[in-house]
Amino acid sequence: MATEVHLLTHPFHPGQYVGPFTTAHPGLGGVCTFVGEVRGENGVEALELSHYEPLTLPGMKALAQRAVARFGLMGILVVHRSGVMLPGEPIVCVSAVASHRRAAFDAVDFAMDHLKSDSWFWKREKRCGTWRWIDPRPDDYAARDRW
Amino acid sequence: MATEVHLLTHPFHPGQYVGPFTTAHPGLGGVCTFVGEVRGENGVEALELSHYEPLTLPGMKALAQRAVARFGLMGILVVHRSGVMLPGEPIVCVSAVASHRRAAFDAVDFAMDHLKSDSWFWKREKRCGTWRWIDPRPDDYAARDRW
Amino acid sequence: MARLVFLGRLADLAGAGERAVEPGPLAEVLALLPPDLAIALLDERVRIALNGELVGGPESIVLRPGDELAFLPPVSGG
Amino acid sequence: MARLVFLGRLADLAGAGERAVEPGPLAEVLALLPPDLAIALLDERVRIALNGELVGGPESIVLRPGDELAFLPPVSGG
Repeated sequence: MATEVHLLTHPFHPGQYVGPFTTAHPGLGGVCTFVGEVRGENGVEALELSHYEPLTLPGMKALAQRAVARFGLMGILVVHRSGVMLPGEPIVCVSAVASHRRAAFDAVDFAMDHLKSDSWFWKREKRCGTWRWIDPRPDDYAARDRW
Repeated sequence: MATEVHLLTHPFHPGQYVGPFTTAHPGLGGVCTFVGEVRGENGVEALELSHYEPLTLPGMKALAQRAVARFGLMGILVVHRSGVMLPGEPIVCVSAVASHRRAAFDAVDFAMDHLKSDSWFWKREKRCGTWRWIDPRPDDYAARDRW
Repeated sequence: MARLVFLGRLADLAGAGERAVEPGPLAEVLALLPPDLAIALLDERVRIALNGELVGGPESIVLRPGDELAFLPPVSGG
Repeated sequence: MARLVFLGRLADLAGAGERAVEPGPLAEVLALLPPDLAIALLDERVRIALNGELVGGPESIVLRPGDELAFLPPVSGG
Protein backbone atom coordinates (compact mmCIF):
# COMPACT_ATOMS: atom_id res chain seq x y z
CA MET A 1 0.00 0.00 0.00
CA ALA A 2 1.63 3.22 -1.15
CA THR A 3 -0.51 5.70 0.77
CA GLU A 4 -2.27 5.37 4.09
CA VAL A 5 -4.39 8.23 5.40
CA HIS A 6 -6.36 8.29 8.63
CA LEU A 7 -8.57 11.03 10.04
CA LEU A 8 -9.17 10.32 13.70
CA THR A 9 -11.49 11.86 16.27
CA HIS A 10 -9.82 10.11 19.22
CA PRO A 11 -6.31 10.29 20.75
CA PHE A 12 -3.69 8.06 19.12
CA HIS A 13 -0.19 6.74 19.74
CA PRO A 14 1.98 7.41 16.66
CA GLY A 15 3.91 4.20 17.21
CA GLN A 16 0.78 2.14 16.74
CA TYR A 17 0.58 3.43 13.18
CA VAL A 18 4.25 3.90 12.32
CA GLY A 19 5.31 0.43 13.50
CA PRO A 20 2.99 -1.60 11.26
CA PHE A 21 3.42 0.90 8.41
CA THR A 22 7.20 0.43 8.51
CA THR A 23 6.92 -3.34 8.78
CA ALA A 24 4.68 -3.33 5.70
CA HIS A 25 7.59 -2.02 3.60
CA PRO A 26 10.46 -4.50 3.75
CA GLY A 27 13.57 -3.45 1.88
CA LEU A 28 13.26 0.21 2.77
CA GLY A 29 16.38 2.27 3.38
CA GLY A 30 14.97 4.90 5.67
CA VAL A 31 11.89 6.09 7.49
CA CYS A 32 11.36 9.72 8.40
CA THR A 33 8.54 10.51 10.79
CA PHE A 34 7.23 13.77 12.16
CA VAL A 35 4.75 13.99 14.99
CA GLY A 36 3.22 17.32 15.97
CA GLU A 37 1.65 17.68 19.38
CA VAL A 38 -0.56 20.24 21.05
CA ARG A 39 1.70 22.70 22.82
CA GLY A 40 0.65 23.75 26.29
CA GLU A 41 2.53 27.05 26.19
CA ASN A 42 0.92 30.44 26.83
CA GLY A 43 -1.82 28.93 28.94
CA VAL A 44 -3.49 26.91 26.18
CA GLU A 45 -5.90 24.50 27.84
CA ALA A 46 -7.26 22.79 24.74
CA LEU A 47 -7.20 22.93 20.96
CA GLU A 48 -10.12 22.11 18.68
CA LEU A 49 -9.77 21.25 15.01
CA SER A 50 -12.86 21.20 12.85
CA HIS A 51 -12.91 20.17 9.22
CA TYR A 52 -15.22 19.65 6.28
CA GLU A 53 -15.25 15.92 5.68
CA PRO A 54 -16.06 15.96 1.95
CA LEU A 55 -12.90 17.97 1.27
CA THR A 56 -10.49 16.94 4.02
CA LEU A 57 -10.07 13.26 3.34
CA PRO A 58 -9.83 13.48 -0.49
CA GLY A 59 -7.43 16.40 -0.08
CA MET A 60 -5.17 14.46 2.25
CA LYS A 61 -5.23 11.40 0.02
CA ALA A 62 -4.33 13.52 -3.00
CA LEU A 63 -1.47 15.15 -1.07
CA ALA A 64 -0.17 11.72 -0.02
CA GLN A 65 -0.21 10.52 -3.62
CA ARG A 66 1.57 13.66 -4.81
CA ALA A 67 4.29 13.12 -2.22
CA VAL A 68 4.77 9.49 -3.27
CA ALA A 69 5.06 10.44 -6.94
CA ARG A 70 7.25 13.48 -6.40
CA PHE A 71 9.80 11.89 -4.07
CA GLY A 72 9.69 8.32 -5.36
CA LEU A 73 8.56 6.98 -2.00
CA MET A 74 7.82 3.39 -1.19
CA GLY A 75 4.96 4.68 0.93
CA ILE A 76 3.59 7.48 3.07
CA LEU A 77 1.44 7.47 6.18
CA VAL A 78 -0.64 10.48 7.23
CA VAL A 79 -2.61 10.45 10.47
CA HIS A 80 -4.50 13.58 11.51
CA ARG A 81 -6.69 14.33 14.49
CA SER A 82 -9.79 16.43 14.62
CA GLY A 83 -11.99 17.37 17.56
CA VAL A 84 -10.91 18.65 20.96
CA MET A 85 -7.32 17.85 22.00
CA LEU A 86 -5.39 18.49 25.19
CA PRO A 87 -1.76 19.68 25.44
CA GLY A 88 0.60 16.77 24.77
CA GLU A 89 -1.79 14.90 22.48
CA PRO A 90 -0.50 14.19 18.97
CA ILE A 91 -2.29 16.23 16.26
CA VAL A 92 -0.53 14.93 13.18
CA CYS A 93 1.84 12.14 12.25
CA VAL A 94 3.47 11.90 8.81
CA SER A 95 5.84 9.06 8.03
CA ALA A 96 7.57 8.38 4.71
CA VAL A 97 9.52 5.28 3.72
CA ALA A 98 12.02 5.40 0.88
CA SER A 99 15.18 3.80 -0.35
CA HIS A 100 17.20 6.80 0.73
CA ARG A 101 17.10 9.31 3.54
CA ARG A 102 16.84 12.49 1.48
CA ALA A 103 13.62 11.41 -0.23
CA ALA A 104 12.02 10.35 3.06
CA PHE A 105 13.02 13.61 4.74
CA ASP A 106 11.91 15.90 1.94
CA ALA A 107 8.59 14.09 1.55
CA VAL A 108 7.66 14.57 5.20
CA ASP A 109 8.72 18.21 5.08
CA PHE A 110 6.67 18.74 1.90
CA ALA A 111 3.62 16.98 3.30
CA MET A 112 3.74 18.95 6.55
CA ASP A 113 4.05 22.28 4.73
CA HIS A 114 1.08 21.47 2.53
CA LEU A 115 -1.01 19.98 5.32
CA LYS A 116 -0.59 23.23 7.20
CA SER A 117 -1.37 25.54 4.33
CA ASP A 118 -3.71 23.58 2.07
CA SER A 119 -5.74 21.41 4.42
CA TRP A 120 -9.27 22.25 5.39
CA PHE A 121 -8.77 22.46 9.14
CA TRP A 122 -10.00 25.27 11.32
CA LYS A 123 -8.46 25.64 14.76
CA ARG A 124 -9.48 27.31 17.92
CA GLU A 125 -7.73 27.47 21.26
CA LYS A 126 -9.11 27.53 24.74
CA ARG A 127 -7.39 29.81 27.24
CA CYS A 128 -8.77 30.78 30.61
CA GLY A 129 -11.93 28.94 29.66
CA THR A 130 -12.51 30.97 26.47
CA TRP A 131 -12.31 29.63 22.91
CA ARG A 132 -10.61 31.78 20.28
CA TRP A 133 -10.21 31.09 16.54
CA ILE A 134 -6.68 30.97 15.10
CA ASP A 135 -6.11 32.90 11.88
CA PRO A 136 -3.79 31.82 9.06
CA ARG A 137 -0.15 32.80 9.44
CA PRO A 138 1.64 34.31 6.44
CA ASP A 139 4.69 32.09 6.98
CA ASP A 140 2.61 28.97 6.36
CA TYR A 141 2.11 30.12 2.81
CA ALA A 142 5.79 31.02 2.56
CA ALA A 143 6.69 27.48 3.68
CA ARG A 144 4.43 25.95 1.07
CA ASP A 145 5.80 28.19 -1.64
CA ARG A 146 9.30 26.78 -1.06
CA TRP A 147 8.29 23.73 -3.11
CA MET B 1 17.55 14.56 30.02
CA ALA B 2 18.64 16.55 26.98
CA THR B 3 20.69 13.88 25.21
CA GLU B 4 20.31 10.13 25.14
CA VAL B 5 22.84 8.00 23.24
CA HIS B 6 22.84 4.22 22.95
CA LEU B 7 25.32 1.97 21.17
CA LEU B 8 23.76 -1.45 20.77
CA THR B 9 25.12 -4.79 19.63
CA HIS B 10 21.68 -6.40 19.35
CA PRO B 11 18.61 -5.73 17.15
CA PHE B 12 16.24 -3.03 18.41
CA HIS B 13 12.75 -1.68 17.74
CA PRO B 14 12.94 2.13 17.29
CA GLY B 15 9.54 2.58 18.92
CA GLN B 16 10.84 1.13 22.17
CA TYR B 17 13.26 4.04 22.40
CA VAL B 18 11.28 6.83 20.69
CA GLY B 19 8.11 6.25 22.71
CA PRO B 20 9.61 6.74 26.18
CA PHE B 21 11.94 9.47 24.87
CA THR B 22 8.94 11.44 23.58
CA THR B 23 6.95 10.87 26.74
CA ALA B 24 9.89 12.20 28.76
CA HIS B 25 9.48 15.63 27.10
CA PRO B 26 6.02 16.96 27.85
CA GLY B 27 5.24 20.29 26.25
CA LEU B 28 7.07 19.56 23.03
CA GLY B 29 5.71 20.87 19.76
CA GLY B 30 7.15 18.33 17.39
CA VAL B 31 9.20 15.17 17.17
CA CYS B 32 11.18 14.30 14.07
CA THR B 33 12.57 10.78 13.83
CA PHE B 34 14.70 9.09 11.24
CA VAL B 35 15.34 5.37 11.17
CA GLY B 36 17.84 3.86 8.74
CA GLU B 37 17.64 0.16 7.98
CA VAL B 38 19.88 -2.32 6.24
CA ARG B 39 18.87 -2.44 2.59
CA GLY B 40 18.69 -5.86 1.02
CA GLU B 41 19.20 -4.56 -2.52
CA ASN B 42 21.93 -5.83 -4.85
CA GLY B 43 22.13 -9.17 -3.15
CA VAL B 44 23.39 -7.89 0.22
CA GLU B 45 23.05 -10.73 2.72
CA ALA B 46 24.42 -8.98 5.79
CA LEU B 47 26.12 -5.80 6.95
CA GLU B 48 28.74 -5.56 9.68
CA LEU B 49 29.64 -2.36 11.49
CA SER B 50 32.76 -2.26 13.60
CA HIS B 51 33.82 0.69 15.71
CA TYR B 52 36.48 1.83 18.16
CA GLU B 53 34.71 2.12 21.46
CA PRO B 54 36.95 4.79 23.06
CA LEU B 55 36.08 7.21 20.24
CA THR B 56 32.59 6.19 19.14
CA LEU B 57 30.57 6.81 22.24
CA PRO B 58 32.20 10.13 23.27
CA GLY B 59 31.91 11.28 19.63
CA MET B 60 28.21 10.49 19.46
CA LYS B 61 27.55 12.16 22.81
CA ALA B 62 29.38 15.28 21.68
CA LEU B 63 27.43 15.33 18.42
CA ALA B 64 24.15 15.01 20.33
CA GLN B 65 25.10 17.93 22.56
CA ARG B 66 26.11 20.06 19.58
CA ALA B 67 22.74 19.37 17.97
CA VAL B 68 20.84 20.33 21.13
CA ALA B 69 22.77 23.58 21.45
CA ARG B 70 22.68 24.50 17.77
CA PHE B 71 18.97 23.90 17.19
CA GLY B 72 17.64 24.73 20.64
CA LEU B 73 16.21 21.25 21.12
CA MET B 74 14.39 20.00 24.15
CA GLY B 75 16.21 16.73 23.60
CA ILE B 76 17.78 14.33 21.15
CA LEU B 77 17.93 10.54 21.05
CA VAL B 78 20.62 8.67 19.10
CA VAL B 79 20.57 4.88 18.88
CA HIS B 80 23.19 3.11 16.76
CA ARG B 81 23.86 -0.55 16.10
CA SER B 82 27.17 -2.27 15.64
CA GLY B 83 27.96 -5.89 14.81
CA VAL B 84 26.40 -8.05 12.13
CA MET B 85 22.95 -6.96 10.87
CA LEU B 86 20.54 -8.53 8.41
CA PRO B 87 18.51 -6.66 5.75
CA GLY B 88 15.53 -4.95 7.35
CA GLU B 89 17.19 -4.44 10.73
CA PRO B 90 17.44 -0.83 11.95
CA ILE B 91 21.00 0.52 11.98
CA VAL B 92 20.38 3.99 13.32
CA CYS B 93 17.58 5.95 14.91
CA VAL B 94 17.80 9.69 15.57
CA SER B 95 14.89 11.52 17.16
CA ALA B 96 14.74 15.20 18.09
CA VAL B 97 12.09 16.96 20.14
CA ALA B 98 11.63 20.69 19.92
CA SER B 99 9.06 23.41 20.29
CA HIS B 100 8.81 23.76 16.53
CA ARG B 101 9.04 21.49 13.53
CA ARG B 102 11.89 23.22 11.70
CA ALA B 103 14.31 22.79 14.61
CA ALA B 104 13.41 19.13 15.06
CA PHE B 105 13.78 18.44 11.34
CA ASP B 106 17.06 20.26 10.89
CA ALA B 107 18.57 18.67 13.98
CA VAL B 108 17.89 15.13 12.74
CA ASP B 109 19.21 15.99 9.30
CA PHE B 110 22.34 17.54 10.85
CA ALA B 111 22.94 14.60 13.17
CA MET B 112 22.50 12.06 10.37
CA ASP B 113 24.92 13.90 8.09
CA HIS B 114 27.55 14.06 10.81
CA LEU B 115 26.98 10.51 12.01
CA LYS B 116 27.65 9.32 8.48
CA SER B 117 30.73 11.41 7.88
CA ASP B 118 32.31 11.88 11.29
CA SER B 119 31.53 8.70 13.19
CA TRP B 120 34.06 5.99 13.70
CA PHE B 121 32.17 3.16 12.02
CA TRP B 122 33.63 0.81 9.47
CA LYS B 123 31.23 -1.18 7.33
CA ARG B 124 31.49 -4.30 5.31
CA GLU B 125 28.86 -6.10 3.28
CA LYS B 126 28.36 -9.77 2.65
CA ARG B 127 27.29 -10.79 -0.84
CA CYS B 128 27.33 -14.32 -2.18
CA GLY B 129 28.99 -15.36 1.05
CA THR B 130 31.91 -12.92 0.69
CA TRP B 131 32.58 -9.92 2.93
CA ARG B 132 33.71 -6.66 1.29
CA TRP B 133 34.68 -3.37 2.96
CA ILE B 134 32.74 -0.23 2.01
CA ASP B 135 34.81 2.87 1.23
CA PRO B 136 33.81 6.44 2.08
CA ARG B 137 31.63 8.20 -0.47
CA PRO B 138 32.53 11.76 -1.44
CA ASP B 139 28.90 12.88 -1.11
CA ASP B 140 28.92 12.07 2.60
CA TYR B 141 31.48 14.81 3.10
CA ALA B 142 29.47 17.11 0.84
CA ALA B 143 26.39 16.50 2.98
CA ARG B 144 28.29 17.31 6.15
CA ASP B 145 29.77 20.44 4.62
CA ARG B 146 26.27 21.85 4.06
CA TRP B 147 26.22 22.84 7.73
CA MET C 1 -34.75 21.82 1.01
CA ALA C 2 -31.04 22.51 0.56
CA ARG C 3 -28.34 22.97 3.18
CA LEU C 4 -25.76 25.66 3.88
CA VAL C 5 -22.71 24.50 5.88
CA PHE C 6 -20.62 27.02 7.82
CA LEU C 7 -17.03 26.25 8.81
CA GLY C 8 -14.68 27.88 11.29
CA ARG C 9 -15.77 31.22 12.68
CA LEU C 10 -18.61 31.42 10.14
CA ALA C 11 -20.32 28.76 12.26
CA ASP C 12 -20.12 31.09 15.26
CA LEU C 13 -21.53 33.94 13.22
CA ALA C 14 -24.35 31.74 11.89
CA GLY C 15 -25.07 30.37 15.35
CA ALA C 16 -24.91 26.82 13.97
CA GLY C 17 -22.77 24.60 11.77
CA GLU C 18 -25.47 24.36 9.15
CA ARG C 19 -28.83 25.74 8.12
CA ALA C 20 -31.65 24.38 5.97
CA VAL C 21 -32.76 26.79 3.24
CA GLU C 22 -35.24 26.87 0.38
CA PRO C 23 -33.66 25.95 -2.96
CA GLY C 24 -33.18 28.71 -5.52
CA PRO C 25 -30.57 31.17 -6.82
CA LEU C 26 -27.90 31.80 -4.17
CA ALA C 27 -28.50 35.55 -4.22
CA GLU C 28 -32.10 34.97 -3.16
CA VAL C 29 -31.07 32.44 -0.51
CA LEU C 30 -28.55 34.85 1.01
CA ALA C 31 -31.04 37.73 0.97
CA LEU C 32 -33.07 35.87 3.58
CA LEU C 33 -30.11 35.51 5.97
CA PRO C 34 -29.07 38.07 8.58
CA PRO C 35 -27.16 40.77 6.66
CA ASP C 36 -23.91 40.41 8.66
CA LEU C 37 -23.82 36.70 7.95
CA ALA C 38 -24.56 37.19 4.24
CA ILE C 39 -21.77 39.75 3.99
CA ALA C 40 -19.31 37.43 5.75
CA LEU C 41 -20.24 34.54 3.45
CA LEU C 42 -19.52 36.67 0.37
CA ASP C 43 -16.05 37.72 1.57
CA GLU C 44 -13.67 37.02 -1.31
CA ARG C 45 -11.41 34.91 0.92
CA VAL C 46 -14.29 32.50 1.65
CA ARG C 47 -14.15 29.47 -0.65
CA ILE C 48 -17.31 27.64 -1.66
CA ALA C 49 -17.90 23.92 -2.14
CA LEU C 50 -21.05 22.58 -3.79
CA ASN C 51 -21.75 18.96 -2.88
CA GLY C 52 -18.14 18.41 -1.85
CA GLU C 53 -16.53 20.06 -4.90
CA LEU C 54 -14.89 23.48 -4.76
CA VAL C 55 -16.52 25.94 -7.14
CA GLY C 56 -15.30 29.26 -8.45
CA GLY C 57 -17.59 31.94 -7.08
CA PRO C 58 -21.08 32.39 -5.73
CA GLU C 59 -22.42 34.33 -8.74
CA SER C 60 -23.99 31.58 -10.82
CA ILE C 61 -25.00 29.11 -8.12
CA VAL C 62 -28.60 27.88 -8.08
CA LEU C 63 -29.37 25.55 -5.20
CA ARG C 64 -31.49 22.52 -6.01
CA PRO C 65 -33.25 20.30 -3.48
CA GLY C 66 -30.72 18.16 -1.59
CA ASP C 67 -27.74 20.34 -2.48
CA GLU C 68 -25.11 21.03 0.18
CA LEU C 69 -23.25 24.33 -0.12
CA ALA C 70 -20.27 24.80 2.23
CA PHE C 71 -18.63 28.13 3.09
CA LEU C 72 -14.93 27.72 3.91
CA PRO C 73 -13.12 30.68 5.47
CA PRO C 74 -9.28 30.76 5.35
CA VAL C 75 -7.93 27.82 7.32
CA SER C 76 -5.86 28.31 10.42
CA GLY C 77 -2.10 28.29 10.59
CA GLY C 78 -0.43 26.38 13.11
CA MET D 1 53.98 -4.44 26.51
CA ALA D 2 51.88 -1.97 24.51
CA ARG D 3 49.06 -2.65 22.04
CA LEU D 4 48.36 -1.67 18.46
CA VAL D 5 44.66 -1.70 17.45
CA PHE D 6 43.71 -2.06 13.78
CA LEU D 7 40.28 -0.96 12.54
CA GLY D 8 38.41 -1.68 9.31
CA ARG D 9 40.41 -3.25 6.55
CA LEU D 10 43.65 -2.66 8.47
CA ALA D 11 42.51 -5.53 10.71
CA ASP D 12 42.33 -7.79 7.65
CA LEU D 13 45.80 -6.71 6.57
CA ALA D 14 47.19 -7.26 10.08
CA GLY D 15 45.45 -10.62 10.35
CA ALA D 16 43.98 -9.56 13.73
CA GLY D 17 42.20 -6.67 15.42
CA GLU D 18 45.16 -5.96 17.67
CA ARG D 19 48.77 -6.90 18.30
CA ALA D 20 50.99 -6.75 21.38
CA VAL D 21 54.26 -4.94 20.78
CA GLU D 22 57.35 -3.91 22.76
CA PRO D 23 57.20 -0.29 23.97
CA GLY D 24 59.45 2.25 22.30
CA PRO D 25 59.50 4.91 19.57
CA LEU D 26 56.78 4.19 17.00
CA ALA D 27 59.26 4.11 14.12
CA GLU D 28 61.06 1.22 15.82
CA VAL D 29 57.78 -0.57 16.58
CA LEU D 30 56.64 -0.33 12.96
CA ALA D 31 60.02 -1.49 11.66
CA LEU D 32 59.31 -4.89 13.21
CA LEU D 33 55.95 -5.27 11.42
CA PRO D 34 55.44 -6.75 7.95
CA PRO D 35 56.40 -3.94 5.51
CA ASP D 36 53.00 -3.85 3.70
CA LEU D 37 51.22 -3.42 7.05
CA ALA D 38 53.65 -0.70 8.20
CA ILE D 39 53.15 1.19 4.93
CA ALA D 40 49.35 0.95 5.23
CA LEU D 41 49.44 2.20 8.83
CA LEU D 42 51.42 5.27 7.77
CA ASP D 43 48.99 6.22 4.98
CA GLU D 44 48.19 9.90 5.51
CA ARG D 45 44.42 9.18 5.56
CA VAL D 46 44.86 6.87 8.55
CA ARG D 47 44.14 8.70 11.83
CA ILE D 48 45.82 7.68 15.04
CA ALA D 49 44.43 7.57 18.57
CA LEU D 50 46.68 7.14 21.61
CA ASN D 51 44.80 5.80 24.63
CA GLY D 52 41.47 6.91 23.17
CA GLU D 53 42.58 10.40 22.15
CA LEU D 54 43.19 11.39 18.54
CA VAL D 55 46.74 12.62 17.99
CA GLY D 56 48.25 14.54 15.11
CA GLY D 57 50.73 12.29 13.39
CA PRO D 58 52.90 9.26 14.09
CA GLU D 59 56.23 11.12 14.07
CA SER D 60 56.77 11.87 17.73
CA ILE D 61 54.95 8.94 19.34
CA VAL D 62 56.85 6.86 21.88
CA LEU D 63 54.87 3.90 23.20
CA ARG D 64 55.07 3.26 26.92
CA PRO D 65 54.05 0.07 28.67
CA GLY D 66 50.24 -0.25 28.72
CA ASP D 67 49.67 2.26 25.92
CA GLU D 68 47.00 1.52 23.30
CA LEU D 69 47.60 2.97 19.84
CA ALA D 70 44.69 2.68 17.39
CA PHE D 71 44.97 3.05 13.61
CA LEU D 72 41.74 4.36 12.07
CA PRO D 73 41.37 4.22 8.29
CA PRO D 74 38.75 6.42 6.59
CA VAL D 75 35.30 5.41 7.81
CA SER D 76 32.74 3.98 5.45
CA GLY D 77 30.00 5.91 3.72
CA GLY D 78 26.46 4.89 4.06
